[in-house]
Amino acid sequence: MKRIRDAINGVDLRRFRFWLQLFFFVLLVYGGYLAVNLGQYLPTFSCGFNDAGRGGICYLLPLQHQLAMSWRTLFGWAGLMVVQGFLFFALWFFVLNKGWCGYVCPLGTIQDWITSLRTRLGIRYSRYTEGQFRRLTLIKYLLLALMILIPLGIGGALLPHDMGTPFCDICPGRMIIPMFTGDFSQLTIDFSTKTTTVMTALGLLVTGLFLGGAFFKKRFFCFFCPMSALHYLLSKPALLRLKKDGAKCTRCGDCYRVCDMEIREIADEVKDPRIMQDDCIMCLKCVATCPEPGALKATFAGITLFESTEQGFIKRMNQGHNDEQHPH
Amino acid sequence: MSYFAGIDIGSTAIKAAVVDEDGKLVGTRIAPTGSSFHKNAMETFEALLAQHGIVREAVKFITATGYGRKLFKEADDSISEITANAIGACEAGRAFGGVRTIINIGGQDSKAIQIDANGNVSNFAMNDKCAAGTGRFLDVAARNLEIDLEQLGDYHFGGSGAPLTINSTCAVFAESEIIGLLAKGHGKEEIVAGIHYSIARRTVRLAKRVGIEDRVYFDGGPALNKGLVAALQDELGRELVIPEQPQTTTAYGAAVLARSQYLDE
Amino acid sequence: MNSTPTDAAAPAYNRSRQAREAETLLDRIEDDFPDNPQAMRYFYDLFRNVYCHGEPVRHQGTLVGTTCIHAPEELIYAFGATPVRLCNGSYHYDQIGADFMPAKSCPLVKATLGSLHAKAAVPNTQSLELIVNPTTCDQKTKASAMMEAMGYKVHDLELPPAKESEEARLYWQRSVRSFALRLRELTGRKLTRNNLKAAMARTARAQAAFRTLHQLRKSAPALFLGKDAFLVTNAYFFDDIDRWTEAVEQLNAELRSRQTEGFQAAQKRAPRILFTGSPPIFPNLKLPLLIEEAGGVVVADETCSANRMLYDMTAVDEWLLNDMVDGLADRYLKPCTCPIFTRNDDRQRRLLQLAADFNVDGVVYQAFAGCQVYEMEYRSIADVLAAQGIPMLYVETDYSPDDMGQLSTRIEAFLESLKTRKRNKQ
Amino acid sequence: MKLTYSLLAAFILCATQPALAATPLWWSETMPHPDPGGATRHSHGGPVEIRRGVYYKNLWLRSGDGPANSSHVTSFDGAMPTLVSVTGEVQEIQGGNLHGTYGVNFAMPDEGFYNLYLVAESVSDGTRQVDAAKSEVLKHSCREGHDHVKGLMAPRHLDTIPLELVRERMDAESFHTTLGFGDTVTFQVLHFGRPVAGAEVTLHTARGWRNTVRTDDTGHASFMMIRDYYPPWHEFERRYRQDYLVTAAYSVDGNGESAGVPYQSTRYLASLNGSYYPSPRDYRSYAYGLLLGVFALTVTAVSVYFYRRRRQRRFHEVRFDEKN
Repeated sequence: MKRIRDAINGVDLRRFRFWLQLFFFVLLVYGGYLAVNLGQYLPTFSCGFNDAGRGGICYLLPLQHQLAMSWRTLFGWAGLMVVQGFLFFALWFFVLNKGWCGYVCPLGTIQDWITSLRTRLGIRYSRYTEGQFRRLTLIKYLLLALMILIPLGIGGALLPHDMGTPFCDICPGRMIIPMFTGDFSQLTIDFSTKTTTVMTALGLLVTGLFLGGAFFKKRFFCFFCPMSALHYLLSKPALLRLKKDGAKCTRCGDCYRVCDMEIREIADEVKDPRIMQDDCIMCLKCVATCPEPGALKATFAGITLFESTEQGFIKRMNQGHNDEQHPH
Repeated sequence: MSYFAGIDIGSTAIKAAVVDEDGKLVGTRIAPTGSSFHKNAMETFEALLAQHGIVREAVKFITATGYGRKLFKEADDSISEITANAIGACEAGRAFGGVRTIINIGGQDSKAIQIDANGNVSNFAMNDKCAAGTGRFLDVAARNLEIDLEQLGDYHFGGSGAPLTINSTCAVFAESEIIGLLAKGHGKEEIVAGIHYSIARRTVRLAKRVGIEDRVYFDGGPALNKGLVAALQDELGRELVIPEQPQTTTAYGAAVLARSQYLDE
Repeated sequence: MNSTPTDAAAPAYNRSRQAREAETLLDRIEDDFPDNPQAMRYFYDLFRNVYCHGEPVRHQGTLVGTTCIHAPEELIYAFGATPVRLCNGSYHYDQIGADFMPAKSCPLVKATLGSLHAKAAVPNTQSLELIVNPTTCDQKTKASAMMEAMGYKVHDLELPPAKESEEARLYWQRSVRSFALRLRELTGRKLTRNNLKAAMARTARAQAAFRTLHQLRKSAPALFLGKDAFLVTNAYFFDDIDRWTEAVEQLNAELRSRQTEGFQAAQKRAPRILFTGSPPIFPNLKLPLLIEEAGGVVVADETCSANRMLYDMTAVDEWLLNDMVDGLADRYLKPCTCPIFTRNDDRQRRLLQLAADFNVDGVVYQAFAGCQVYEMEYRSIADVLAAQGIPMLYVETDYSPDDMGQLSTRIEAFLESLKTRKRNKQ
Repeated sequence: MKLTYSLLAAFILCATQPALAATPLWWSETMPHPDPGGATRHSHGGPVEIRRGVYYKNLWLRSGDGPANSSHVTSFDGAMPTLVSVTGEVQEIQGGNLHGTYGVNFAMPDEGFYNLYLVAESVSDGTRQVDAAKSEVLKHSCREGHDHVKGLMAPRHLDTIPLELVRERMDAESFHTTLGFGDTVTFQVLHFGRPVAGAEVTLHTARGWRNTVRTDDTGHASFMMIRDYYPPWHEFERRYRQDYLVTAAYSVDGNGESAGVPYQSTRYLASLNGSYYPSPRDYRSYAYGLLLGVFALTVTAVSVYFYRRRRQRRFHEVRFDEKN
């Protein structure tokens, strides 16, 4: 048992994550070809616009559709459908918590690939200053609010109907994910109405920004993702959890250094054991980079899955070890 | 009848105490340490036995304490004077209704000890290297004022003016300060009172570091100095408990410890 | 310029005062205790060679002196140079250094200055080409100019007085980067990814060995004594890093076999002591030795001559120079529990955790007379420990041997009270 | 505009036409007058009414050559309309007055295509005319999911219908596929279930354009939808739904008697309605899209580059505000 635990805690998380992400990427982007269908309530960016290959649909698409129903319908019988959809979404979410972001989300995976491309080119990453961080981190809540209010406004005939899925319009996933199945049709500007012109143009601007941003900044988009905000609102009862034992923390900041999302609390907070913050993507890099035994851990339904250990840390950080020089 | 002895080899005096099987104090003896303290310690110990008619073989266990404890090879065990002092004060303090804080001013150090109800040390503080606030400080002052150490108490209460302030905490600098004050024509009484308050202030600061609780037990040679006691009570703002023979508390504690250690084994 | 010693004639080290000081202490460490681990032989011999026989410090390339743990040694190694830590523990050099500093100042800084000023000093660092002086406490900061006046090249490695803020972190990262530039200038080499990676691996291996040793000290009853542990970490100051690591790995292996055999290096009841405060640096191992001579055992420490120097390890996300250097900078700043920083809650938490992990009975807090920052932190540490019911002994001392008697009384009384507590608990 | 026009036509026709004319009868989704209660909602199969979660379809019978020249039929007392449900169940349903003219209303509980037929027969000048109006109505709600779609896509016909137009499915057609300008739409003409060669098939667009082709040997006829929508650019509506009507005519010689009236030949006239939309090619631009995307990418990259270059300066200046 202890051996198994040591093996898990000593895992090369980078490699493990790469393969798991690849698996989920294939499942969600090409799963459609293999008759995979996980439904339309997935708490991750399995883009619905990827008609042919999708293995399930991102919940934000049906959510916006549902909310755009006329108020009479929405606040009548169809309201139950919305609630039901939300429950399905929540159930999916509870399993992996924000692990959906760090391990499953195809758009996140694409960003990680872009990051590794940059690393190979030897270009360093950018970080926000703390001031920028504090301001930018609010954007995702704004997007979430708009994503809910705009379709509601349409349902109440207050806004034009062709804004039906406002977030999808500007989501880079809509442009990028279908490309993986050879569908480039989203890379267009729709001049059919003023609204669509503006929204599709915005979408392409965001896509350009996404590609550029993700190159310089690790997990650039996740910072603004309204799905992430929605996740956080539900994260309390989720099964997969990130915990911190503040007493064991030396505040060495190693976890903060490697955090793609630049979450300071992971290093500085020593009182609250429930360390997961709204920006967290549960990639568990922090756990892998913590040299203090048991200071950080990921638990599933109370069972520890993966925790920080000294040996694991040493093994993982042994990148620069020159075997010829020290054949130990 | 078995007896147990404690010998406290301090920097200025050697104190010996003997207790009987029931832990009752049989007798104590005090002698100056001198230069060859091992010889002096043996003499003091033997004199004490002779005084009470105890044969050497009847003493089952000897515990040494004080600075010279390691060198007194005749002892069965040695214990630090802080622990010994704590036990002695705890035992002796029962007569006063129990004590929790001990202030000890010795020849070259001063200590404040906090103990629990069983005489276990829970916290203690000691002056650092410097001799300020110790018996040595009083010695130096008395010599400068050309009065006997025993007279200090009388001088303390003899003055008409307010006690002078002695600023120097260092024994060496205090010496010149005292000479300066004498030169200015201040009375010895005021100076003595000033010295007492100076020591009292330092001692209280030390005691506050360990925390002052319940009755405060004051022992060590300087506890015989009524003036110092008065000054200390003034600074502390509470009464002090002073044993009849304040010098021998530590030796008594060592003897008590010798008994319990012997009985434990 | 009178100080950079050039006399080629080997001085009679074994008759010099500092050699005698070292010799006496080593004899005490070796002979007064039974059951020293076999693997400690390496360290005893090393100290005898370096301190008593004046064997020059082994080094490859340029020898760069450091005066504090904040100087990133990996960078020095990456430039093909060798770091040597100059912090000195000798009373002899303390007295020489007293000429440079006010009377009430830190003996460590005085001794360091004294050894730099002295001719034929031990450890023998005659070919020192640069001294990196991190601006930690006031006394070290001011020592820069004095070292320069002695004719040494000094690099002031600017350290911020706080470590929480983003500004401090960036400031420090920038300091470390300029230090790398200075090293490039000094060595004429270029910093490459592979060199730095290899340098970091070397240090990481040493740290891993240290951590194993550290964890072995959790074992109760103790497997070996704190005086040996301090000797091991003190050797890291000047020993060849790979040789040192191998020696520690051997020691670890021996201790592991001791563990399986159920060996006890101290009595079962021996109070387990956590040592904190001003660093014991050879030959000033006065306090740890007194503790262990009085029957205690130092099982853990929180000092910059041991744990704080080696415990915290560097993490890197992307093995690019930029990230590696920043990672190094972070490792030397963020986890540091030195009292020079504005807040000390990290130190409080670290002490509590060490006390819990190592099943500690009491804490001994050494403050060098004149080391104000430790003196000032005394109260807050005492309060935190008292709140957790951990007894602490605060000892203010220096390098002089004249307070040994007084100290031993206090330490014995402290250990006696710990033993009583332990008995009462059972 | 269109509506007024058809209303006018309806008025004229109602006044002058007692029975059936030579023009085809066809089913239409267009109401005889504007939706009074706003009860209809858009769905993937066109306007529907939803009552307690069930979709209901309204279709009106119209008569005339193409959507532009047709009128609603006020009353009809021939045979009852026949509805073929998704499950293949054939049933007669009751038609009647629906918002003023003749129409039907039926429920569509299942996902898929419903076929509605109306067959009428009359004889004039010795020619029997058989009208077979057909409408193929899709019921689809995305809430039902999309898994089952493939099995429901295939077009169906009834062998009992004298002449029937069947729209062939386009490549990769799904419930969401719409017909746009420039798309080719193919019909097959069946005479009691058998393909008819040489039948005249005519496509009428909403604005009155028409084109006639003859079916080939397999009974197929294809049309390319023409662009039929020219609004000012700012009024362009991507979802602008227009109706087309396709008719097939086929004559057979042969004597017979219908309701006591003899005839020498029979003319079969089949109709099928449908809808089409502007083509995405008309309003979607890759060029601008890529331009904008690349622009954003370049701006990001360049600004990061310059930001980093600026950061290399030794320190940032601290400035004070001199005002006040």
